[in-house]
Amino acid sequence: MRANKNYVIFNIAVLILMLVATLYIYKAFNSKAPGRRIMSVPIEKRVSYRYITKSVLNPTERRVVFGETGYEDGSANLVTSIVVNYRAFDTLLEVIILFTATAGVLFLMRGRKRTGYSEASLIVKTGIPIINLFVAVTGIVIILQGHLTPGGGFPGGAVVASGFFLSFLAYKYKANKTVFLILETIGGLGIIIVGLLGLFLKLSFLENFMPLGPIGGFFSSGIVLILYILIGIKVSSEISNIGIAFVSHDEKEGL
Amino acid sequence: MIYLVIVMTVIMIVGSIAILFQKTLRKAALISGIVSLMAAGFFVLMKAYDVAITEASIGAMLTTALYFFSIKRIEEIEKTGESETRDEGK
Amino acid sequence: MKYVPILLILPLVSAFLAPALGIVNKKFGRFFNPILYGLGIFFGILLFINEYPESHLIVIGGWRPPFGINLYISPLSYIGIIGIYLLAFFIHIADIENPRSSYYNLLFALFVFSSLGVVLTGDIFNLFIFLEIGSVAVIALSSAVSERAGTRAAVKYMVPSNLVAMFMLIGIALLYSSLGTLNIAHITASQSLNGAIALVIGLSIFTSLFFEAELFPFNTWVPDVYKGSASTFSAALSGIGGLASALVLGRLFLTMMGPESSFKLASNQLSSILYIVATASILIGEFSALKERDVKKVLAFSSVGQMGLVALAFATRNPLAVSAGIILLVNHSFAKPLLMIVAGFFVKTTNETRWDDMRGVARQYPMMGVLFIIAALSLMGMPFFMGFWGKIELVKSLLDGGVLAWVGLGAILISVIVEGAYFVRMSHAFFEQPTEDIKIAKMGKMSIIIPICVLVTVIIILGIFPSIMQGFANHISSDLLNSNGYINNIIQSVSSAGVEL
Amino acid sequence: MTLQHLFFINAAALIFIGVFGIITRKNIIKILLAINILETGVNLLLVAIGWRAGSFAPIVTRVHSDIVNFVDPLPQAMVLTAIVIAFGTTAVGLVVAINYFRTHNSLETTSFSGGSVKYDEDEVVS
Repeated sequence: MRANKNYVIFNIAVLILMLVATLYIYKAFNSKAPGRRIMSVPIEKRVSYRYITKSVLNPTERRVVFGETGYEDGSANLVTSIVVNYRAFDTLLEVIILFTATAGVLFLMRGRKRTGYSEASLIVKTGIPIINLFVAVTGIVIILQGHLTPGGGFPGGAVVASGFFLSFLAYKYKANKTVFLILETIGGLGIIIVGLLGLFLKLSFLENFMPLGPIGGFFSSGIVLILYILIGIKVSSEISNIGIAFVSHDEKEGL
Repeated sequence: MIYLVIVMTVIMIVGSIAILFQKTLRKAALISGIVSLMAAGFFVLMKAYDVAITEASIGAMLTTALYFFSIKRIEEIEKTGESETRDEGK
Repeated sequence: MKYVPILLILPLVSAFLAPALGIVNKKFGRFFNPILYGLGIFFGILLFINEYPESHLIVIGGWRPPFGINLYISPLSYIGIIGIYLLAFFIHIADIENPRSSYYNLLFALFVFSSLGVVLTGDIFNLFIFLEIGSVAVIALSSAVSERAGTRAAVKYMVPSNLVAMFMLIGIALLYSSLGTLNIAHITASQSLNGAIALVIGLSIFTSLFFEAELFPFNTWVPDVYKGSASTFSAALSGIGGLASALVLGRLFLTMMGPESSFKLASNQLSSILYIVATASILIGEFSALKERDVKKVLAFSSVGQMGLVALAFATRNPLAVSAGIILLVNHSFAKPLLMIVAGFFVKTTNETRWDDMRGVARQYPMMGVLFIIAALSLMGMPFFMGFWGKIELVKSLLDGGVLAWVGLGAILISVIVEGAYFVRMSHAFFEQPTEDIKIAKMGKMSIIIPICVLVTVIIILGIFPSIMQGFANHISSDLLNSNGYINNIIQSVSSAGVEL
Repeated sequence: MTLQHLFFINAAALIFIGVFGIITRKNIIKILLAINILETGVNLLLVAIGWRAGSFAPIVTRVHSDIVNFVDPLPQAMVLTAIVIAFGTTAVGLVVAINYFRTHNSLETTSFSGGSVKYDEDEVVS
């Protein structure tokens, strides 16, 4: 990157412009004119207060107590209850955006062959299967416990996929994408089918149609568990596919 | 607590400036991973544990891995002068 | 009504099936996707016949609007759904002879899905994700055919798209922190924002919409992407993408940032900004098109100018002007794909990219040439074409405006002349007697003729009977400008929501 | 200066550096890294908006039961989405960067480098 004079002048000009813009925005945030300002709404007045008290359908003053039943949503993890229940459509789209990215990566890398390769050491080669076992178990636990503890389909799927990434590093990987592609399809169609079941059995797309349990129990969250398992399958296979597209030595099929 | 936050803030800001002015792409990608990890630490401080797990696994690890894979791939292309064009499956 | 989400997720069925079935059939989706788009047209028309012009709220997940995500069916959505599915169907038919892989069809279906979602959704964060899906699909598709030009186009699209997406997310974050909600209707109904902050939020949301709608400061990607991608995809981008992004610009600018909304203290400034941006887009687009010789780039710049016209119509906030803008938008989104497809066909047959190297090509294919001229006339605003009725209404309503409106008026008049100049020159070159022998490859064209004939029929019918389109446009503009109606339809009982509004 | 101010300052600084990097860098991979910085900044901003001093993580446990004193979970849900979006766009961007290098033999965009990359203008794409 040759630092010629024009480039430096350009950098400084951009810096000055951005400083001016920042100053203006700072003044806007501190203006005393009437009207709502940044952070002027306490959490009790935001929509998310209803998610915290699980009282979207019936406004009550009842608080969420561990181990009790009778709430409109059963997840103990409130973030999960938003991600997979209250705003589940966002999550469907989130899955789709990863799906689009995967499709884009596979589409643009089609028919490419990698040229270089360096052998991994013996320690890496023997160590990685053992590590992968733990990685996979951790990932599956993160997926299954998503409604009780921090985690869920996305980080869990990513952790499972990172195991595959590790094995790409160790072995000269002759990719067999078929399994991942089929898993991807199963995950995607599963999410749509769950959504449509909500539409046909209840009133709206992606509505919960399963019984809820006590807060903190394993089978407490209705469709959240199913959706998170499907998301985990889909996310892990998609991320693995992205990895394969980047490192694979054998890219014969032109998808 | 506040001193910890100040130190982390300084590391993040210095790190992200270093990314922009780093000559080697590999080092830049590595620093980016560190900045992401620091961000995960910030999420823990802000009581966003879900976000912290996701940022650590996706933002810090997988993204950095992808950067390394693609830098490796670019170096391979540079070395072998691979310039074959594909014609199938347009 | 409860089954409307099925209409939205139709393209997803094909998209989710593609990875597995792509192993079996390398070209999966080639015949399956048009069936789904056709079903979409059928359901859309069914919905239209039964429900037009009623507005409906469709809840997703069973949670009522300010808390859950909702879709909103309004006159705008009927036009959006039918228009997008129609364009997707015919553009796919025009593309069907080219050997596209299953992943190309998948990405195209996802692009259609994102455009539909943008038109239907009623939640601003949801809108953000839909826009992102669209831009990822566009990045992948724009470098699908050509290696060099396509990749360059993808880079030009990718960098600003990420930048503006993050600006929009910042805007959403600030909006949430100051109003405590993400639902567009709830945002509209909230207490007024501080003027300066409303301006900052409005601008940061605008960046993303300007980018998608090919408006001035963010239009640098337009010529490269249109040139570098397959002409059918350029057609989809100008038709489907233009339609969806302009409709959502209307929804956010006219309804969410209207004079009765929570943005009322900054509403006038935002209007002025849109005036300036629109005028600049018109002038820059049309003059660049006049200077340009590459046929696809000419159409790209002309697209910038047309979207500028639509934005100018929205900036007035005048019901007549807005309905004129809708007419111009529909005109653009049917005429420009046609021009793109024909231009791509000419490029393919002559193996040249510049229009002055294509002299005489229309003598070989007179029908294509005539259809090209009809669409060009409609875009130029010739009398008895659809563009004419839109432009004349727009000019009439701009006469009542202030200084900025008069400047915009001047820009429109200049643009009509400039547009006429380059379209006439291009058409003339196509029909000219070739000075030297040009090689024109004979190729099958039935799959192209049928779609463009349908598109031209739509343009001609709507041009001869302008009252049809004017009726729709009036419904849409009154729906867009009626903030209170939007709020009442979505949050029926504001007080029972229990959240401070 | 409270802790919240620090969180906001950090987020704003990262956003500033990210935007500056996107506008001024020429190397595509550097631009992608700058985009990642920007995204990290925006995520920090979102979570900071939901944070308040003395609140608990939004998970109902045996200890933290029967309270409403949680941090705001909705921005966290949005950030989860934003991280995944960032990953997707980065992956596609890297593939585009590899393809760009393959076809142009350089990672530099030509904005200001004074024509180190030659484009052949007469490429035919139908």
